[in-house]
Amino acid sequence: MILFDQVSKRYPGGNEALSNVNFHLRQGEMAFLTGHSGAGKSTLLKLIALIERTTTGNVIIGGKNLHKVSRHTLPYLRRNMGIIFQDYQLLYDRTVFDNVALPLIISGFSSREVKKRVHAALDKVGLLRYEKKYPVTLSGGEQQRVSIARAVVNKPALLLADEPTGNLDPDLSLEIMNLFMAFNQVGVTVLIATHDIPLIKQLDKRIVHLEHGQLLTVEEN
Amino acid sequence: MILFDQVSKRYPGGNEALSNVNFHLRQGEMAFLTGHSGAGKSTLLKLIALIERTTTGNVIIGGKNLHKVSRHTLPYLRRNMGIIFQDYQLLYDRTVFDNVALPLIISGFSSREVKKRVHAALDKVGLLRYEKKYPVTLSGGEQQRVSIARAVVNKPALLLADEPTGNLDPDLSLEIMNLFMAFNQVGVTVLIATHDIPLIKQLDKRIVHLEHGQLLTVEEN
Amino acid sequence: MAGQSSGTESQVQLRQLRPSFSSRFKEFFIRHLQVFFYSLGLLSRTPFSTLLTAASLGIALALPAGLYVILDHAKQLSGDFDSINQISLFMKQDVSTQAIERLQKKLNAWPEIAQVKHIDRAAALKEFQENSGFGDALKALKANPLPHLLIVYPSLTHNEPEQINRLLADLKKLPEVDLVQLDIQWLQRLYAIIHIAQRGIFIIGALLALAVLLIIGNTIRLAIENRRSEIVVMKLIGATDSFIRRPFLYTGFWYGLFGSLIAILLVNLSLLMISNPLTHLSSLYNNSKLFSLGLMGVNTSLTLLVSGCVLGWLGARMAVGRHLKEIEPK
Amino acid sequence: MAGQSSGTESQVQLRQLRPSFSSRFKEFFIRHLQVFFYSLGLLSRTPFSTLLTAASLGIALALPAGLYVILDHAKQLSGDFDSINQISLFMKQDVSTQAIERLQKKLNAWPEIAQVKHIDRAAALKEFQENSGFGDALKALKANPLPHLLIVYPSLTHNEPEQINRLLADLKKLPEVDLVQLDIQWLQRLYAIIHIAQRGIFIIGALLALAVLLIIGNTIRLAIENRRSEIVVMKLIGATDSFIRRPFLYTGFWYGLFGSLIAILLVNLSLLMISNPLTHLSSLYNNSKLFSLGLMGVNTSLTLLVSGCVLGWLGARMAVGRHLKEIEPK
Ligand SMILES: Nc1ncnc2c1ncn2[C@@H]1O[C@H](COP(=O)(O)OP(=O)(O)OP(=O)(O)O)[C@@H](O)[C@H]1O
Ligand SMILES: Nc1ncnc2c1ncn2[C@@H]1O[C@H](COP(=O)(O)OP(=O)(O)OP(=O)(O)O)[C@@H](O)[C@H]1O
Ligand SMILES: [Mg+2]
Ligand SMILES: [Mg+2]
Repeated sequence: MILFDQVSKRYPGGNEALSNVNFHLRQGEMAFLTGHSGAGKSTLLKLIALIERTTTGNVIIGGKNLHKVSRHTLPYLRRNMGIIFQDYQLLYDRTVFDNVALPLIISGFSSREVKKRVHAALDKVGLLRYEKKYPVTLSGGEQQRVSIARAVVNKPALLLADEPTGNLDPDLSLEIMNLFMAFNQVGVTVLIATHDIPLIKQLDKRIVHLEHGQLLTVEEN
Repeated sequence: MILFDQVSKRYPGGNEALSNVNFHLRQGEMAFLTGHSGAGKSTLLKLIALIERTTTGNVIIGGKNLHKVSRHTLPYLRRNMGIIFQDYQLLYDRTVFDNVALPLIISGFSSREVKKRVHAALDKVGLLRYEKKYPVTLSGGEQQRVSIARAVVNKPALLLADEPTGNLDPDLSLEIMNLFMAFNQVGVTVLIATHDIPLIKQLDKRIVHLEHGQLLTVEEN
Repeated sequence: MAGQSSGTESQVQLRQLRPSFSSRFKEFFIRHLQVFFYSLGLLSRTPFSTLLTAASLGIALALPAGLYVILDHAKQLSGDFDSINQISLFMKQDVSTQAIERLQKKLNAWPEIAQVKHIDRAAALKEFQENSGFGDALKALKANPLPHLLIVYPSLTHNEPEQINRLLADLKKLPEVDLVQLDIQWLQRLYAIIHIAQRGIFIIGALLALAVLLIIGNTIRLAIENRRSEIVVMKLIGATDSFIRRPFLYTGFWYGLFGSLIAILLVNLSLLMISNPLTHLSSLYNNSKLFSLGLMGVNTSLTLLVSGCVLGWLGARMAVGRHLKEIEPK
Repeated sequence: MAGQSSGTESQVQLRQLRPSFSSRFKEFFIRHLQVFFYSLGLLSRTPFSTLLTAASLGIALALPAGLYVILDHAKQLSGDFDSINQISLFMKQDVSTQAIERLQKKLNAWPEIAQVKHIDRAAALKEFQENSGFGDALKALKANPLPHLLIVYPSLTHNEPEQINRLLADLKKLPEVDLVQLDIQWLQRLYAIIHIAQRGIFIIGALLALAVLLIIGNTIRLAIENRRSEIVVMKLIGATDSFIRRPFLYTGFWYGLFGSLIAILLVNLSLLMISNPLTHLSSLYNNSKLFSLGLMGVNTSLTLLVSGCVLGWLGARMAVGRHLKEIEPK
């Protein structure tokens, strides 16, 4: 599903954020991405979501070389991905419901379908009672869960998460991880960047470790 | 230094975020604030920083009842506090140096003094080499550390931190906590909201636990 | 449709989430209607700033519209003004009254001439005595020294300076005519003034049209800048450019609409404010309707409304087009 | 100063971090200078949008400035125009040439009168014969039926309609005068037109002054909206309102400055564009300088620059004042 072939990424500033990364995540697989602050985890995820482009090497998603994706088809590709960002990326002038509904509205779902799915997604992250509130009136962890709900509402084929439990307490973190595992159970490919080593040690999944932009260990379970 | 006297906070939406909280943090003391997502940790810190006002009860900081602080004197009070926000609150159109220098410039320090202090603060969080970069070109954890540097650059009497290690790896988290402890050693009062229970268990400091807006246990060490 | 497949299948494939044509068609109008009212709702949430923007547009639109109203009226008016042009034909002393009446008929048939008036010698002396200011002095005259006079009014389609000059030449060739006179200077001055006014109005009009585009473009640009993070988020979750663009275009439309409504209000208020002195001026020309402008006509108002909306939409289109590509998630 | 205490003391107390007066004074100019150039730097980072905003301001400023230039010139011109007002005094037939010359001297001393011209009976007949169009006809006259004529030019300080009327009454009382004549209608028409023009210019000027304030206020408002998060951060770390306000005020100032520079450019270009037809018009009045406007004077340009900057600063002040209180950290 995700194939990194000798990928390097150098930012205009001069940093080599990723150097010669080779890595394959099969369809339906789930993996954790770890590494120190600034190791290149977010950069790796951004390459998959086409927020950044590689400097050298190829990224191939579902058989599609991302070099060949044009500006015009990019939106349709992104609709296949549920992305949870390190900084949430919510719209602060829309309600929680509207935020979560956005990916469905963009894809042209009917209002009835939108309502049903948004409620289901909010229920999964435990925020159904907040659907009419605005993001600013939520706590940090609650906002993080809204962004999780938005990422999964569309039932994407690929789920990318950058530090999805950074602002959650240990109990809730486990709950959210279980949610991701449940998605993985029904065939969704999942890749999660995280610092929460104790938590993922329990979960018996593959761990990809980055250090200064280089893929050091690929622990297979 | 910080005295909460029967403090309740109800947001316009109707939520009682804090109910009848009584709590005293002596000058030079250091404490951790824990609790589930939405427990009211950020709310408590916001009351101290006068970002929100209490619904009932009094908050007294350094002998000053915050009810009596006018719009006009508020800025001067805030200059005594170093605040680290859950969402960093950096200025994205200024360099790292300029971001960290801001509290000093506001207080009218001379350029030479500003430069000296900013370099010292950036050095403490390990980001000296990034001083000329813009925050968007930093990783999540690096941005978090910039906000920490900004909070301590002014050598404030009171340090408030909301989830300061949410995006940091375990090693770096410990390092930052040690930095806070070093500040505490020289007399700075420190209050930190965090989810990282394993980390703070090691640190042998007072832990304040919130549950649904109520102060449940105050573990003294 | 794609995307509605149930979550129970064991393998989820990458899908081309491009909706089918029929469903797109079905949802098309609903979506547009939603955005139509959504953008109105956004504006109404900040009524003060919406009003500010619409007012600046209104002023910018009001000025060319007001100028147009006045210019339009001036065109009709020029007909009345041109009747000031009259050519006096002084007959030779020995031409008989019958010959003059024949000549009058003949001239009346010329296409260049609207009307010919005959002033009898005796009547002319009387008029001259009354109007020249030499009244008493001329009463002393024994014989009538005045010739017969034909006053020729050129037709409205032939009152350009060169046409008048040609007519004058033709009239001079008539055997019965002793002298042809026209206050050509007055005509030249009038045309020079009209020329200046036209150029001035052209300059002001061009400047103001530019101002409207600038103001709308600028407003939309700042609105986009303001919603930069929203655009980034939209792009991140897979919105197409046209989807993102739509609310901005409707916002431009609404600004244009409100702006032109304010412009109509301003123009009519201004017209009311100058109607009093205009009536006074008209009465000095013994024609109370001569300069009266009235209010803006329905057609002009509609034109203004439509062009306001189109300009708003265009300004938004330009601003969005320029900026949408620049704003990319990082 | 406070805040510079070393970190080695064992107890850190809450401080009143209000800097001392002397250090504030010392830093005051440096800070202002820094913000002055900082705000310019901010604008120069987005040259295109800065230009757009400055251009809309420029247009809005150019129109009243251009009107002012024309109006100012028209005031000087009205002197020339008023010389069109001339009063003809027809003497009684039996008044001697000496008596008329005495009268001429007497009238010349009146403050209401600028100049008195004597037209001799014989010269008058000749002029009449040449200009009246009745030339040949009048050659038949045996005796000169015309009286002596004095032409009175009212002084520029006495050419209001009521003053002219009073002068006419006085002139009629003179024993030597047979008849007094003035084309009072022309005067009335002129004043009616001037009245309308004044009202029109007042309306346009008021609208445009409003437009300038609206555009600047709006631009600054959107700029503030755009930098909402910056303001929040500033407030969070203890910046005073005046500190936060300063860069916005300087931004307003820069916009005003650039806007008025563009306005000066536009006005001068427009003046050049209408200078040709104006010269043509002037030549029709046998006075090539009569209507020539030239370029904008140094004084007018400076006034425009200063008022642009002040308006920019004011618009920013209003917008910031309104919005700074609303934007609070949450
Ligand atoms: N847009 C950019 N321009 C220049 N350098 C960048 C940019 N984005 C990231 N970097 C640099 O690339 C390196 C890797 O960044 P990345 O965000 O991938 O780290 P990360 O592993 O996600 O760290 P964290 O855990 O702190 O989020 C960092 O050193 C960062 O400073
Ligand atoms: N501005 C607001 N308006 C209304 N409700 C609010 C507002 N801010 C917070 N709340 C509510 O108050 C409760 C406490 O919020 P708070 O941010 O203090 O939680 P927290 O302990 O910091 O949680 P987290 O660990 O997720 O950051 C939450 O239920 C939240 O929804
Ligand atoms: Mg990251
Ligand atoms: Mg919080």
